[in-house]
Amino acid sequence: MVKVLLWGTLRSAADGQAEVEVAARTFKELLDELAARYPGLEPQIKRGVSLALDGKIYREAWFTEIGPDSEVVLMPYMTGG
Amino acid sequence: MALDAYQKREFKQVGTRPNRPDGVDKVTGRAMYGADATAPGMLHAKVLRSPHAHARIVAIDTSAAEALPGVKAIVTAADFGVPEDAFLLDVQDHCMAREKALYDGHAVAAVAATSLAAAKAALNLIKVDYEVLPHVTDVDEAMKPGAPVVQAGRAFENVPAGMSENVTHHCEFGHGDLDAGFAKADHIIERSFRTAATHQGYIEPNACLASVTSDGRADLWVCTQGQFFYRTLCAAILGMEASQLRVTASEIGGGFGGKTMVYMEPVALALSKKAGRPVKLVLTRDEVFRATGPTVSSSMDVKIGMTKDGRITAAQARLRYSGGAFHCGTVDFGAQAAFAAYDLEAVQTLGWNAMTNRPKESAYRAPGAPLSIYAVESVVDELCQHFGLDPLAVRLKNAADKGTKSSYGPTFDQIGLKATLEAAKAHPHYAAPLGPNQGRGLSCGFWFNFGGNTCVSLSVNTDGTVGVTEGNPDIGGSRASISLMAAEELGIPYDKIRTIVADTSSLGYNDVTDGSRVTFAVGLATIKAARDAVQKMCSRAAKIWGIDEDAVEWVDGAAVPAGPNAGKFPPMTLAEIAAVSAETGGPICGHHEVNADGAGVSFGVHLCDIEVDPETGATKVLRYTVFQDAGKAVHPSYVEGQMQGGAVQGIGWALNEEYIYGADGKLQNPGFLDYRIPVASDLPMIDTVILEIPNPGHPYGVRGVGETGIVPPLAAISNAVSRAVGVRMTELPMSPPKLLKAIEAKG
Amino acid sequence: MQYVAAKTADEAVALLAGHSGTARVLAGGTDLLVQMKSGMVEPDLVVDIKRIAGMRDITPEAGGFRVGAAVSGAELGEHAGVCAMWPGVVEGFNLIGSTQVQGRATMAGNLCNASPAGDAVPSLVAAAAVARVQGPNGTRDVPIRDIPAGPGRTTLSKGEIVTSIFLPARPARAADAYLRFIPRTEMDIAVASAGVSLVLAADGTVESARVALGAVAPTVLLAEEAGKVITGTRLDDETLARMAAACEAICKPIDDKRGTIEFRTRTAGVMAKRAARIAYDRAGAKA
Amino acid sequence: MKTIQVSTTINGDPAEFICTPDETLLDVLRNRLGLTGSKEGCGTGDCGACSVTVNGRLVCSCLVLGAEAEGAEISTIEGMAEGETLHPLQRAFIEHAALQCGVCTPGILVAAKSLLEKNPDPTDEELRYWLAGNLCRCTGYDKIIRAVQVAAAEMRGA
Repeated sequence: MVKVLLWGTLRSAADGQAEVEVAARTFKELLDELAARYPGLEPQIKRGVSLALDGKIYREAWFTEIGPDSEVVLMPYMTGG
Repeated sequence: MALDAYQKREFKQVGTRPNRPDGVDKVTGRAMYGADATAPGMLHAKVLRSPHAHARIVAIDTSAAEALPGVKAIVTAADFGVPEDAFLLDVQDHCMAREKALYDGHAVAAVAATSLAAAKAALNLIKVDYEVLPHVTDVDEAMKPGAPVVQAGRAFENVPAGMSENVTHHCEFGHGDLDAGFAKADHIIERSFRTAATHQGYIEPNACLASVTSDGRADLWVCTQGQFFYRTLCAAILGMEASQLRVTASEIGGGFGGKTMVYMEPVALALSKKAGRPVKLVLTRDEVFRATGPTVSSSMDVKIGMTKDGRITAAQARLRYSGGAFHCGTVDFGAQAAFAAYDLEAVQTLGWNAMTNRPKESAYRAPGAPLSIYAVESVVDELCQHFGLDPLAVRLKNAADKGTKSSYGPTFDQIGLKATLEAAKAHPHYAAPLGPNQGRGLSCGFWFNFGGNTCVSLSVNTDGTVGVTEGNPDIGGSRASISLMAAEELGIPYDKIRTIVADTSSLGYNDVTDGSRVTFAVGLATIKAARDAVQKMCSRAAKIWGIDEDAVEWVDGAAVPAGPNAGKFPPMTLAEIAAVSAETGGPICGHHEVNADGAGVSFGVHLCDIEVDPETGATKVLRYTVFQDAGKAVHPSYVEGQMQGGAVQGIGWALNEEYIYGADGKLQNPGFLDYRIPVASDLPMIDTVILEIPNPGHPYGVRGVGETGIVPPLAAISNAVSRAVGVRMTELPMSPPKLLKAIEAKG
Repeated sequence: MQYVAAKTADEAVALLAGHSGTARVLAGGTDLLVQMKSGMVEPDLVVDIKRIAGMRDITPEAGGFRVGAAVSGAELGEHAGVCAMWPGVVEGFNLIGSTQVQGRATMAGNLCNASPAGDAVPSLVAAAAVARVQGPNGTRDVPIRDIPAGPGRTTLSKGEIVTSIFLPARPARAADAYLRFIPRTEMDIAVASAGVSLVLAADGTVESARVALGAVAPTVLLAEEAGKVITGTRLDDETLARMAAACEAICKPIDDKRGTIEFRTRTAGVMAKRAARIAYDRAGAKA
Repeated sequence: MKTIQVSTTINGDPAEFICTPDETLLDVLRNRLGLTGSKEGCGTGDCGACSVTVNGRLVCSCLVLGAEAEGAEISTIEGMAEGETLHPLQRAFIEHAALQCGVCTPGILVAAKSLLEKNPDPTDEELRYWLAGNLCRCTGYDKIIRAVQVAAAEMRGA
């Protein structure tokens, strides 16, 4: 199981939890599982999310492997100027 | 061994300052920018724009204009479809108003004619029947119940019920127990701040040359930060296949984020398609201000608690941003970045975006971050004043470091904030004496940086030279940096390499030049493409020598037999291998494609001294020093250039630049005369101190440097001014009338 | 549109007087071309006066100087005689626009553009300079102050053009100065401004003074009371404060994107007292 | 609109063109003569990107009518280098990284050259005020000021 930290506005879609546990080995599995378990998260996932894995930010990268003790943080999709 | 991970090494070329490859073209006037291209049979286009801030378009009659001699095509929203995708719909609606004109300057029709004079004359003959609607241009007004609704039904699901329909987006970040944190504070300061929208202010107005032929193929020559993204948007809006639209990026006369979005390019293509001739469309400066860029405007509240020895116990920010008449997610970045420089137990940031009757926000260097960090750094500074504490010592005491749980969630890896603060503390600037009416300000700054989709092709020519083909327009010397990294990796001289920026048909997809990504991501892909070519060259040498290719190494630009074969053959240089490439298996090229991650966040600290004329509120920047972590400065001159340019744009934002709207909702200052960007005589030299704390995510340790530099100046200057006049300033820009009023109110 | 480079003033006057549409005089063009670019004005006729003999000359006359209507800021700034006698007039004119604009802009053009914020005008008013106007009915001399009628409007009749500006002679212990307030250091339109011209008595007190204020009323103001306040003094701080107050008392500015009523009024006084100080020191240095 | 025929000298060579009476010198240079090195950043004299000299005077070519150029000697960025030999200012700008996007560079070079012809040894302040009408958004001006001073020193033979 992987613990995923949700930012504040997403928590209401996940029964108020700041952190949820999902069974996933990759980002793709994690996002699919989140969307299936908490349909309220789906619009944001569709619009785009970034994921921080142990402090490193990934914008897409479905197949990035997640270790069981990894820190995973969901973040809005990054852009810049 | 992960080839993309940082490895400590001695650089031979990276870190030197060779001449840029596009230098001679640019100093002789030969470089071709957006407006410099022509095509046979070319028409000239002009855009008709709404004189109203908010109006329903009842009818458009183009018949008289169409009858004017020389007029070859006119388009309105009726010539475009209605995209299903909400993002694309916004992009298209911004290029051409559909049902309503949403801001002063919103395009409502466009004409292509045989001369600019005929196109202008035609605009005067287009009759638009408007039903003028109430408008709102202020973010706080737009959030109030009963405010004029800019666009209905556009709110995301995350917006709490009961808010104005203009509020499209809401976000929240943070961790810890705020109440408990504030209870531990010896003093709490809560202040409200406002910032005006600013424009990227690039000197080259947006320009393009579109050519659509009757067989459905099209070419677009355009000044852009991202030809591939422009292709995606234009092809989608025009219903074209990507392969049929080739977009070539011209030399670009500045962008700073403002040329990451299409404004009139789909219109030029539609006109060309309709007229059956090439169409050139160049915006005037007035149009650039009214209908491209700008940033968000903001209204913010920040509350911070501190102990008397300078430890922050809790921090909260509420950010209200407006990205104009469309949805805008920039407040996310502002909310995430606000407290990134601090190690905090309890922190919360809340953000809202509200639509107003202003042009659609476009990215500008570290979008969203300069504003929220300005507000936070102002309150931190005021707390330091309250307790009589040294502002650098307080920042060091609270500074985020490796292992800090950041205010936006993830735990930081290696970051350079403390080193940057220490460098500022040790610098003579920090200890220099100040005179009367002078103040010193400092601020931390932060930006995420990112990598993104990148594709590089590197070809080894038979004469021993190398071509690098990349897909990102060069806005600040990146061709020089890319060539340097290729030279370093290949072990050949810098001037044996020519790096070019490819059109969309010549290379795989590259994300736009944004997010400070180019030197990081294109550099990474170039290094790996070079390694790919090196591997092939080693293989060719091994075949020539008749040894196993694993027993060949690449040293100083040559294949060298290694292991059991060491010393058996003399080194074979790149030129020697290239010369016989036809005989050994054909052309030698290296490639790399990646969606790069691991850009590594960047911190900076700015120090500035300001003098204020107490009788007029005039400010003078006396001294300015930028400290920033570059990871590794590939071409230090251009790293300094990014730091200096970012600082000066921030100085403009802090002191004089602003979008001024009249009660009628019209932009009052759409020109360089009254939109006051800094001129040479306004400024001192901008000193720079580059720190190099390697980014673990890049083979050479590179971090992006382009954006962080605009983040600290707003607060650094506001803190300096506030200290100089003895009044806390809370609104940007600090133009002289505002400053004099504050000084006189103090008495 | 028709463009004519007139060869004589008579030809220019005849063209302008005889034209029924929108006609404009082209001297430096730094206002006219901007207005044409923005569509503010679409002239049918443009009469270029730069090729008229004498229009680009600076000529000594009656102890002062006559400056042709087409003399650019850069040219005036290079004229040692005018710079020595009327430093404030030169510095006001030379503050208009950039170096590039200085290569073209003219005082007569700045005057006839009739912006309340024109930088050349307050010093000319303070200097009691006189414009020579030629028209269908002959030539007349008009005090600078009487040329602007309001923003964008002059008192010139149809067909009349300013052909030169006369800067009168000065006694030895005299000088002038001009200051304007702008948010940047360059490239802005004055938010408030002041030109001060004064003559010192043998004892170092001010014998006579003229103070003019720009950008604080529809036309440049001659601040007569402010001039009286400093007459007979050595510009001590208390006098300067009273002078600033006298200036503030007559300001009738507008609120706009460049400044508020309050700010313009305040800074007009500050500019006036600072300009007075500079003029005083300059005059003293000559004595 | 009736066109006007104009004879000038541009970068030392005779040049003839026709233009409409309302056409600016900048439009003529860029659209009729193919001299696109002069840039239009504003069209109103506020940015300096179109700087040229007319009879030795630095001007914004967007504020000059093409028709006014009759008999004039005009110098543009295209005439600054002598063949393959760059002007010391051009060389200094490249060597000292005084340009980023480069779109303001032609105007700044023309303006700086014009200053050094009048004043071979300007102070930084004189230089900054002289160049105040040349907007640069990329560099913050620091490296531009340094590069001009390097070129000035070289030209003085220092």
